Amino acid sequence: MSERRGPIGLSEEQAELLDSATRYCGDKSPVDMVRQLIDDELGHDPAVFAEMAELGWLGIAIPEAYGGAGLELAEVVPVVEQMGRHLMAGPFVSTTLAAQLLLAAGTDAQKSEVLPQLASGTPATIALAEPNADFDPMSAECMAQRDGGELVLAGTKCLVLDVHVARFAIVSLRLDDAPALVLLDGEAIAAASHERETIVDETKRSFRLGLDGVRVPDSALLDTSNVASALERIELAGALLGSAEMCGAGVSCVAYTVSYLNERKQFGRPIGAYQALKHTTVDAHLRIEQARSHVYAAAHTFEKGSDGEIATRMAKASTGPALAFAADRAIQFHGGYGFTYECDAQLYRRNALFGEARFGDAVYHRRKLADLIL
Amino acid sequence: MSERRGPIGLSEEQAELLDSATRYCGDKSPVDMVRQLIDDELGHDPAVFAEMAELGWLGIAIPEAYGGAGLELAEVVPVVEQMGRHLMAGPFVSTTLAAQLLLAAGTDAQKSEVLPQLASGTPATIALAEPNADFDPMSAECMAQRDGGELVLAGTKCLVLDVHVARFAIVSLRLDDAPALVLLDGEAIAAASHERETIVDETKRSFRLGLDGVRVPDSALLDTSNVASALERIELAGALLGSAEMCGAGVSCVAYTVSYLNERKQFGRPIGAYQALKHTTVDAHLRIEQARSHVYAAAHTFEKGSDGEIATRMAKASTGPALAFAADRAIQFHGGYGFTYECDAQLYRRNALFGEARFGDAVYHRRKLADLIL
Amino acid sequence: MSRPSKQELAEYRDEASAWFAEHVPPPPGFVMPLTFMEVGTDEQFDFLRAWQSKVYEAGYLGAAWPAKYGGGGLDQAFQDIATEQMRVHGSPIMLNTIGLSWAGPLILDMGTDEERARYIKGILSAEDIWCQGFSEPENGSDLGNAQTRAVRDGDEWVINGTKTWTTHGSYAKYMILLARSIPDAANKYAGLSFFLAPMNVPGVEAVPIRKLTGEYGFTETFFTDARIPADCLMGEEGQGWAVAMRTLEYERSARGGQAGGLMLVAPDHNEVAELAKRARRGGAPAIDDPVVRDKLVEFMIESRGAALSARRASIGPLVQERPMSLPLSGKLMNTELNRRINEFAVSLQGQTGAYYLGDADAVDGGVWQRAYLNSFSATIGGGTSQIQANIIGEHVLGLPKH
Amino acid sequence: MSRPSKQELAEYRDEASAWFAEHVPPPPGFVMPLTFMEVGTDEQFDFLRAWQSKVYEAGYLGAAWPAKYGGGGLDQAFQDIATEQMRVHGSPIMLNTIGLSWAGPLILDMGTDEERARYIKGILSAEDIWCQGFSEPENGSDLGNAQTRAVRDGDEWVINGTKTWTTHGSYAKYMILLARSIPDAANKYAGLSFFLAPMNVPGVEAVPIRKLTGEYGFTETFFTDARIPADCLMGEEGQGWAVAMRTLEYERSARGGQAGGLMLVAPDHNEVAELAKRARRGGAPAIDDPVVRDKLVEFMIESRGAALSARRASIGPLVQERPMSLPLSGKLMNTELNRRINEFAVSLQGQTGAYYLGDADAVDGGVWQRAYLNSFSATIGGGTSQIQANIIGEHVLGLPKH
Repeated sequence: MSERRGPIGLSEEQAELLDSATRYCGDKSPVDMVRQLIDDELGHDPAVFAEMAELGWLGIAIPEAYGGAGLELAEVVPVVEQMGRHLMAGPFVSTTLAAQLLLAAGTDAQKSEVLPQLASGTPATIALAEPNADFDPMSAECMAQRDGGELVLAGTKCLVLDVHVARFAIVSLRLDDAPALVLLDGEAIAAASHERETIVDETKRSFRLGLDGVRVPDSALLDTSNVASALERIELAGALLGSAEMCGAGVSCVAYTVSYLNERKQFGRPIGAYQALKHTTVDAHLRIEQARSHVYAAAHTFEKGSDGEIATRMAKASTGPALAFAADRAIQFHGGYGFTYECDAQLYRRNALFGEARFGDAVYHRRKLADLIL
Repeated sequence: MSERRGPIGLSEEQAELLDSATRYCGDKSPVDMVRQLIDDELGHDPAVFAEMAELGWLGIAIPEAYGGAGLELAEVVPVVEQMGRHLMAGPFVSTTLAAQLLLAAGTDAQKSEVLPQLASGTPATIALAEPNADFDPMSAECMAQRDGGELVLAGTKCLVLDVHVARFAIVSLRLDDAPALVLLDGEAIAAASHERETIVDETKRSFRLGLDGVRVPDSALLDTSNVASALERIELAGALLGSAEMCGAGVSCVAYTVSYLNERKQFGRPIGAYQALKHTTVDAHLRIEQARSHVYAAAHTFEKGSDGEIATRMAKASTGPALAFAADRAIQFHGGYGFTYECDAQLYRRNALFGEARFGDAVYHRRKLADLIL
Repeated sequence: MSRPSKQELAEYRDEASAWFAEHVPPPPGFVMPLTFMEVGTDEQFDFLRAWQSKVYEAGYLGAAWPAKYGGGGLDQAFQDIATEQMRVHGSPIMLNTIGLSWAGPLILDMGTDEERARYIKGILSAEDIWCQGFSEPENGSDLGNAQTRAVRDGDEWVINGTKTWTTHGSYAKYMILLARSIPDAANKYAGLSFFLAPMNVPGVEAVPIRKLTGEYGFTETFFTDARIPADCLMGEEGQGWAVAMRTLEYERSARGGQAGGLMLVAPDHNEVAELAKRARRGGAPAIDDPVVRDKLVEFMIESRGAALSARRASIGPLVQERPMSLPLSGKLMNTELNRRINEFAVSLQGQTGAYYLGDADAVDGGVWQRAYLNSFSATIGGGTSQIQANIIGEHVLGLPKH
Repeated sequence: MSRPSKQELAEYRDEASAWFAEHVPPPPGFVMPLTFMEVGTDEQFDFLRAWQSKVYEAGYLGAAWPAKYGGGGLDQAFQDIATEQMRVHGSPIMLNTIGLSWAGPLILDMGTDEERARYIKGILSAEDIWCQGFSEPENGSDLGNAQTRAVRDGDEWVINGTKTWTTHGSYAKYMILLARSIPDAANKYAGLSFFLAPMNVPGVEAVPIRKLTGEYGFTETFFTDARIPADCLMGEEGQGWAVAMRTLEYERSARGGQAGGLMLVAPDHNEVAELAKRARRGGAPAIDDPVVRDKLVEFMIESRGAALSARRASIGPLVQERPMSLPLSGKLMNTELNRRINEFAVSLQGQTGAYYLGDADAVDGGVWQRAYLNSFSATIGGGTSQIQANIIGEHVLGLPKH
């Protein structure tokens, strides 16, 4: 694991991954493909996901002992950023977060059994959210009850991404009146009820998961001693990867807008010559640039205790609004075309709406930050 | 008193006063005069103040029984708005607020003796603020102690406008462990220590008033039964007139900027042709227009209980930031000249800084409004 | 026509108030469009058409248009009161906006008696829906550059070209059409002519365009050798630009001969406050959060300011320096405010903001997300906000043209 | 010169860190300028001149300039480290900005050996203060339109005209001067020439201009038949525009031969947080107010983002698509942020915000009010924020020119 100094920096591994991800995601996710997959029930190309696994990307932040590369989330960030640039669909983030949650709170047996599978490309997901709940990851009200050597689950999780392809899912719930995490295998996932949700970002697949009556063995329980810290870590990991994705989308969104402002002519000149459009696009660009700096800094310091937490929350608090602004203006500046489904500006705006609602929005993170830094 | 219907409107008297104030203030307060008075110790032209009294403007909102015109503060608003347009100095607002405070809480004897003098142009002021205090008008910590038939005062008031010319001043303080108001006459004012304050708006004159050892007769005490409601009324009256002044300043500030944007040429065209300047100036204009609508609505409904309070707080919460924005951009858009003392943009910006700090700023009023309307 | 007395007006207000109080329909169970541009389903269209018809029959639409052609023949003050009462009583908008505010005033102003007799009543009753054919795919804001061709052939004009952003394109019976009839004119403006074009002729095809919301709601309109009668020409040939500009001016003057009636429902900040009571943040209703409260109040101040400004526009002494300021800026202010309020409404929803229209767990069924995306119809259509800012800068403030 | 080893650099960092830790002066009891444009009193000027001189003597300024002319003769990486350590240790700015960042690089780049020998060391030591004579009263942003005349007369140039916005005009020994020597040139740019002009000659008068803060700090510089030696001409006659543009480019490239050293102190958000602890709102410290906290954190995020971006600019792979983006946008971002933070700081003060510099009851003596007003020096001077946005739009994003 490379040593990280200072508030921002780039490891050699990060640089290499950035380079290969830049090429790979650009190749595999042209916007035609993005739109084709929107209409596809599965929502992503399993062959691409398998290739990403072959490239070793699913195991980047999994220790070598479990079949991974033994790097950190910092090295996952360039991959996710590039996926965001190309609005690339698939269970990559879900699987990565499931692996991180297992690492943080899984039993030795669970880690030994499951992590190598995740590292080699078995899709997985996490199920933390519930209807009517807010961002606090500790607010789960789903239940598990002991019944002999088994746990019987009850309640409904929502906004569970990619569970339609997941072979493992980690669910937050309450057991013995305390927060707990349970690992569902493929069979248990199949035993739950699935309902595809209608979400604003159509490139993603999200589900309501009805747990009532699902039974798992006691051994599915994760280590109960550090659920709170594991959940906080996952909130931050989710915020980091979500920021990386939105940051990538933001860079593309600005470039997409710039390209239109150069092509489209009105009153005899390209509309990008008008300062109302030019300066506002510069503003969007600068906000994305700042957010990028935060994202790289968060990646660089992620493992450094409260410094990492501060950097990560700042990244999420700056990235969501920056992408929202860039995409909002992208719609406006595309004029009549911007109002159509065909224009890609809406894809970016929907990405921002969805991303802002995951792992805490800007207001949520600013409140957390206030208590950390004021 | 004219009946007022609906949320916004204009009485005939308002229209007439608007008309004459527009002409009068324009005549008497050209910007050369404004700048000349900045360097004058007195800070205003007493002859002009006397003329305003002759025009009846000091008595507009004083009942006929006390020598006034028997109208409402609504009719004072057009006068103050026009004074704001021309950054016109003088104790007009101070005297008007002192009269309103006497009307709200003065004893019959005080009203009969003092109001006719104020209506005919004797300058007066109010002394509510104290160092380290915030906007709450009930937070006074100055003291009065009974001593025979007299009250002995102690403590320091600050941000007392125009007391250098005032013949009466109403002071908030505590007596018998409760909030109270005391009327100082010329002698008592002279007995207090005066220190001219350095304030950001150089067209105004403000003083720290040391009350230690000042003695007034018991009869100087205002009616103690409704100090709280009288102070709240004065906060709102001050907010209304402050909004009117800043709103007037805002209209002028935009016009001043527009004029420069038309004259000043760069790269072969008037700089107002550039959208970065044009659109932002439009934005400033629109914000002032909205604030104006709020000010007129507040004037129109001022006496209507909580509707009036809501309208007034909205007026103050919108006017301060609108003028601040217009003046901030005025400085910027005047370029190098905007950075000089000679450019009038700074006069407007200083007016906004001062006005925002009087009778509650936007954040303060929004908080009050939240409790009123949410 | 003598000016109506205060008493007459007061009585009319009472009558109108009573009528709207009784007849304004209850919420129909689907989203009510805030402008005619947001009509996206047949259900919405039929509902609004029926409502306009009912208002017209009751005499509260076109009250100041000549009685001879189907109007009420009253002073403009009466229509203003009727429009005010629509707003007060939460009336849905008047659907046939292009007819009521653009085509109708134009026909009354410069049409022949025959044209007036043919078109006006249908506009008021919503029997004849009108659409607008100014914008083209390549010339969104630059109307003067329109390339759709009109060629005279006997007693017909043959139209070829494409118009876009045609609101109600699939429903309209007529289009006000700007087309190029003199391609080699001295300048681009001099080659344009203006037509009151029937849509139900061969060669006119209105193809629905999918909106960014995922729904449909406006069309691209293709003209392929479409033949329309020669007398569809409005004004002289080659005067199309002047006629089009005149058409736009009705909108920009406080009393420009428009039929009146509610055309724009201001965003309802009270609904957002209600939403803040339902949405939860930090384990408590969002409305308890001081940051949310501060922002909500800010929006309520803006929203009320916009409403007050609409009223102030008619109080002469309070708008005397720049009388066109408020009429010309209403669109920009209201539509941008609407966009920002809807965006804020989504942001209040926390993780639930991730849902979209129709999801079982979406707050209010996801209408806020859609309303936000839909809000761009009004910040782009009918002159983008950027064009509006130019207009205000140049025509109200007197800043130099670009 | 071979690239320095990591170890060499690490050792240099430790040395520099130790030196600045020991020598950075304590707060002097007056406001420290954040940029050279904010120097308004002799007290500030003398303090900063002495500090620059000390830093230079210690070898931490001009470390990468040639040793032959007074520089350190080291690799640029060393100067970058020194500059970084200035920031880390809260060093005051380097005063002689025009010399260090504009005139010096230019002289090193295209001056003669004699010129280098004459000017460079005085720039580094702050012995010779430089000022800039590009802007004129009628041509603030439009430098190419400069009207100051230069007429060749024997072995002298005779200068007539007025330059404005001359920072350090009263202190400067030299001015980089853009003047028109060929009034009838083919275009306005071709008539300009560039001079390294002495200020201490008859006919040069620097008249202090009063700033909007009420203080003084820059001058209008009048040339009345001022005669300067012929060899003051930099480059060829008529190439003034190209030389001026080249001068500006040193600022816009990440490593453009500038002397280095801290030129801009980023606004200190921590001081604003401290202010929020002292200022009271609603009977409690402002920092307890959730609305204030939210806003403060927003500023801290922005402020940290700007600092991180400055670091990121030197990490190649993280800026590869648009390498000029961060270097070209630092000024705009930092100066606008500074303005907004100072404005916010004043707003925190409630009624006390009404005071100004020097009042006994003013929070922190009223420095925030002045800092806010002063902040415009940097959003206007050195290319307004609007011009900066044009530059970023055109040179970074590749948007079309106006």
